[in-house]
Amino acid sequence: MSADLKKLYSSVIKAHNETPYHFEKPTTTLTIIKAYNPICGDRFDLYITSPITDYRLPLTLHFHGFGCAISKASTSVLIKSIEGKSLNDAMEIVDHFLRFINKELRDKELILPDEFLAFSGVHDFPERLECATLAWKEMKKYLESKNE
Amino acid sequence: MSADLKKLYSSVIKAHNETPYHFEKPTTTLTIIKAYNPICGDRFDLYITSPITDYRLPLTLHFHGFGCAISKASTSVLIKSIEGKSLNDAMEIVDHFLRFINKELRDKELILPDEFLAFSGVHDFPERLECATLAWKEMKKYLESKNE
Amino acid sequence: MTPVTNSIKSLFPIFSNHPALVYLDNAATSQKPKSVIQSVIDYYEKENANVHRGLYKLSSSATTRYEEVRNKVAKLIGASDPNSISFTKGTTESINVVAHGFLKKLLMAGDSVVISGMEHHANLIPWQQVCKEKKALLRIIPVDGDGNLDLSTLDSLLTTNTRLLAITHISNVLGTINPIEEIISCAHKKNIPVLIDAAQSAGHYPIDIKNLDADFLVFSAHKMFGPLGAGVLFSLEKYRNQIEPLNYGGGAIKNVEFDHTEFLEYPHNLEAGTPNISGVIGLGEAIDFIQSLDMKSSILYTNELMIYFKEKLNSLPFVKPFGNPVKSGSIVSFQVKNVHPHDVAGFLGNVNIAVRAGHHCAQPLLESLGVPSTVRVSFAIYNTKEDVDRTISALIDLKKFWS
Amino acid sequence: MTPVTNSIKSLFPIFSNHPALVYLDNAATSQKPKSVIQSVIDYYEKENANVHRGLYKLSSSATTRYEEVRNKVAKLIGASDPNSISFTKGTTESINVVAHGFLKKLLMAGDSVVISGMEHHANLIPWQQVCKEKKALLRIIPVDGDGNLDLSTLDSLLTTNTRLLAITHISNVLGTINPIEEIISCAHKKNIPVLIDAAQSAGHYPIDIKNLDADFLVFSAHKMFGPLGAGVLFSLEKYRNQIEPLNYGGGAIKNVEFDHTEFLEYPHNLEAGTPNISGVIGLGEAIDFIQSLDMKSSILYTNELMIYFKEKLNSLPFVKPFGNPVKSGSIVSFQVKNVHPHDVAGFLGNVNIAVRAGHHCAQPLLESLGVPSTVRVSFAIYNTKEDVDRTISALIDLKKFWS
Ligand SMILES: Cc1ncc(COP(=O)(O)O)c(C=O)c1O
Ligand SMILES: Cc1ncc(COP(=O)(O)O)c(C=O)c1O
Repeated sequence: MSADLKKLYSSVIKAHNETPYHFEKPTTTLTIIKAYNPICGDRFDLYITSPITDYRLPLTLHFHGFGCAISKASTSVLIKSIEGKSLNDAMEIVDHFLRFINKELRDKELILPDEFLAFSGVHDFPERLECATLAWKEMKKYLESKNE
Repeated sequence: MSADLKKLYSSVIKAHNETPYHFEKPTTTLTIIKAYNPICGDRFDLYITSPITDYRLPLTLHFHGFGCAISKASTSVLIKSIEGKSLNDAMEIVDHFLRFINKELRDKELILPDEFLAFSGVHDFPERLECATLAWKEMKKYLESKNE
Repeated sequence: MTPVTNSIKSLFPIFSNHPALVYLDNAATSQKPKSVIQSVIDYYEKENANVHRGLYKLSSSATTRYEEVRNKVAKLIGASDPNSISFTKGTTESINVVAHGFLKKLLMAGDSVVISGMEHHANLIPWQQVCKEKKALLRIIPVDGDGNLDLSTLDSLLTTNTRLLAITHISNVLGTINPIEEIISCAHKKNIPVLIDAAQSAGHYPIDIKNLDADFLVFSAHKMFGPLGAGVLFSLEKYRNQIEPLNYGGGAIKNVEFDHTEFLEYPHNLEAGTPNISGVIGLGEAIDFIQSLDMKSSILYTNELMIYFKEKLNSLPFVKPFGNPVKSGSIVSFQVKNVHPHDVAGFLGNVNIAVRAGHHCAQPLLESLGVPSTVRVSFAIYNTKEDVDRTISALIDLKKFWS
Repeated sequence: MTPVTNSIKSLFPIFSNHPALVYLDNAATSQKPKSVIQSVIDYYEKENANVHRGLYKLSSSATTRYEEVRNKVAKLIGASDPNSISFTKGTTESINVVAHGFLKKLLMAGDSVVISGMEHHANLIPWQQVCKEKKALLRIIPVDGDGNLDLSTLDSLLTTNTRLLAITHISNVLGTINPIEEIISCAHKKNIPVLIDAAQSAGHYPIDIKNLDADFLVFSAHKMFGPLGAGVLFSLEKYRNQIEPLNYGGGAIKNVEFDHTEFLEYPHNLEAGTPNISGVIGLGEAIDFIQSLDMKSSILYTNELMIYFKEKLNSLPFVKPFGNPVKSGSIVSFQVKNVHPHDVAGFLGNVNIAVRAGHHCAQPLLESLGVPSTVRVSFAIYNTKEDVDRTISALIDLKKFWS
């Protein structure tokens, strides 16, 4: 079994896949952000349960759905990274992650949290790019709409 | 210029093409047999001007239209060969010509009028088969309908 | 197991170029033998010309060869008339021609079309959309837990208002071979025409239109060792002058004026535009290839592989197989517990084993199986026992990796 | 004349296999350079797999390469968004998609569609049939004796009820290059969308969608050095979500249930079924080939050939040429007096000169020229002055033979 694959399914990703962060359907929700890839069928709902006040995301976010380990772990990391953050900060984090996955970061920007770096294995598996970025791209659209 | 081509455009065919037999639109007609090849645009009308009595074709037939030298000459030869013939004889002639063109005749049947043999060049030009048989095939259908 | 396979494998250039490749995605598309690829090359390098009766040698021979393939296709499926065969770009287009060009005119509000619960989207959405437009009903023959059609429902589903029954010969997800003779005769008793989706069976399983008595039958060249972009629509004579084309254009007409067009007859009226000549010629070559094999031994062989694989699979406690149809082609769907199908396919792909994960364009069937996706393994004649062994051992590695 | 051509000719295998071939039927289909043929072979021998995001390397690279060609096509025609490009099986299908999937919904009784008197059947019959169904009018921009559009009529033909103007960039019979910028701007002043049939121009003449401002533009790969069975539909963004597919099926959907389907967006919603992947990849390679040439010198070169041919032709008293358009591509139509066009083409074919005789799928234009058929000669970059000389001398032989 290849080193590439070990890297793709790093321990961080395996952990997030097995015990995803805030993986539950809240009883009441305000907004559901749908992250759905029709081609492979991955489908996650990201839940916002309380109103955005002071341009800040609620302290707790949840998600639920199904998808491969990469998409599940990446959604889990997303939720964990941005809950409670200001819209601007959240936007910056999301942007950073997407640029990292798309290899658009300059060297000095490459100091990233371990949970981001865990996804570097995707660089060797272009067919998994979609999985790693699915929820992030939808979140980006949502944040943009809130910042307008 | 190839011998094949000389054979294809034999003097008989050239003569029939230049001065086709009974090539005119009669003023009154009873039946028009349409010989039309939509793919190349060849289009001849074969005219029957008087009723078929005693299972015999009228003494004079005409045709008119446009098409390549092969189709025009072959229509001309058709008209000349069958006018005034009994339906049975006409049918036999038409059948014979078609079988000759399609190389279905047995050796001993190969004694044919010169005007038929003039079309043997078509055997080397399969793409001209349609031209040589266009009017003959329509005439065959017509004769069959009359013989029923 | 017959040793013929290694020599067969050598006929497929993809395996010389990828010696380690285990290709188990045959239900998606088959690999192409050298002879088929060569026929496409030869066409472009030696014979390329447009058809429609050009008067120079290249064009007339292109036309002749294109038309000859109708004969070959007709023979392959036991049809007596080459003009029963219309060339399309694939199964999907063939079905859409029947849905839009034939059925739509007949369908009235309240009428119904019957399909099964295991149809590929290509044999579902066209009917669904036409039914929607015409306020007709789409009715579904249910699939039981083993992946068999529940035919006890058939009689009540087929009513005097049923205008068409469309059904797959072999399921592309579970491998189920449906008893289409029985189904067709049931429909015909009520004068309902039947379309058979033979995408998974044509070229691999015997089809004899005369016995079968299907009204329409459709398939794709690319799933039977032929090129992409070519497919077949067979129609019984009685419907041929009732099918309108999806596409209007050149090559399909008798006469055109600004206010009026006279069309050619079936099958030419459906083939407007420059056809995929090289694709059709390659299909002809694929049929020659198929006829050089003994179909019965090929089926026995891929069946053996399938059974061997299923047995091994069943011995793996962490695997959940789907379906266990009474009669099955060489297609198997399963899941690895706690590992998402895409992670399974990705893992296998990483060790050069090509399988497919997803809904296999059959979402409603997967819905009824209660899962959004499965891993699918599908065999062809060039697969080997070793391919199975490698797959099984990769699955064991995968499980280790994930626990 | 630029001597580049002999080296270009050597890039086309058909001419090594048929050294004596004079191929002057380029308007019907072009020959294919080795690089394009090789890309098709490579695809089948090294990369063959179905697209739609398989999770093994072959399939994901097939998907990537297929999608990359959208970029190449977009660049070729100066479109900024690769997703403006939908792949079809050819010009004919592209036009039918717009006719049935877009126009039909908009068209009311009494509305009109405007085309010209020199359209190929592919850019006539689809509009004619939709107009017939909707009781709308098909109105025709007339063609003058020289083969130019009579644009003085345009203003009155385009009314507030005109729903679409569809026009060819270059006539496939007379070679006329129409002033499409002018025509489009005229139509746009009245808010009428315009479809450009670029079958004869794409890849050979510069097209810049941004300047041109066409709403739809269509063409075929096989006429621009690419494979058969692949074509392009370009659509402006504003219409994209208004175009319904001709074909429903797999690969074009978001979600399918028995009673409901959610479709993907343009261009994917129009590409149901397994696409002609090798055809699209070959189209990409054809674009690379085109971009390796200098388009301007190619046009100058084929233009020179065309003019050289026309001059020689005009010196033959037994030849009757058709059309003398103000701006002309490298297509020439003529007749030999007293010899039927098919006999001319047959004679030339016999000495290895491939030309086309017939109505060239433009019966109404031929009708207006007063003839049922012409001989057509059409040039491409691999043709030479010698090809012209051989054709002219064959015509002289022909005349001798027939008198
Ligand atoms: C001007 C024009 N439009 C449309 C077509 C149709 O193209 P295709 O047959 O590739 O669909 C052609 C080619 O024959 C053409 O020359
Ligand atoms: C059962 C079945 N029907 C239809 C299709 C569609 O075939 P194509 O994509 O070649 O049009 C497929 C293949 O994906 C299939 O397996």
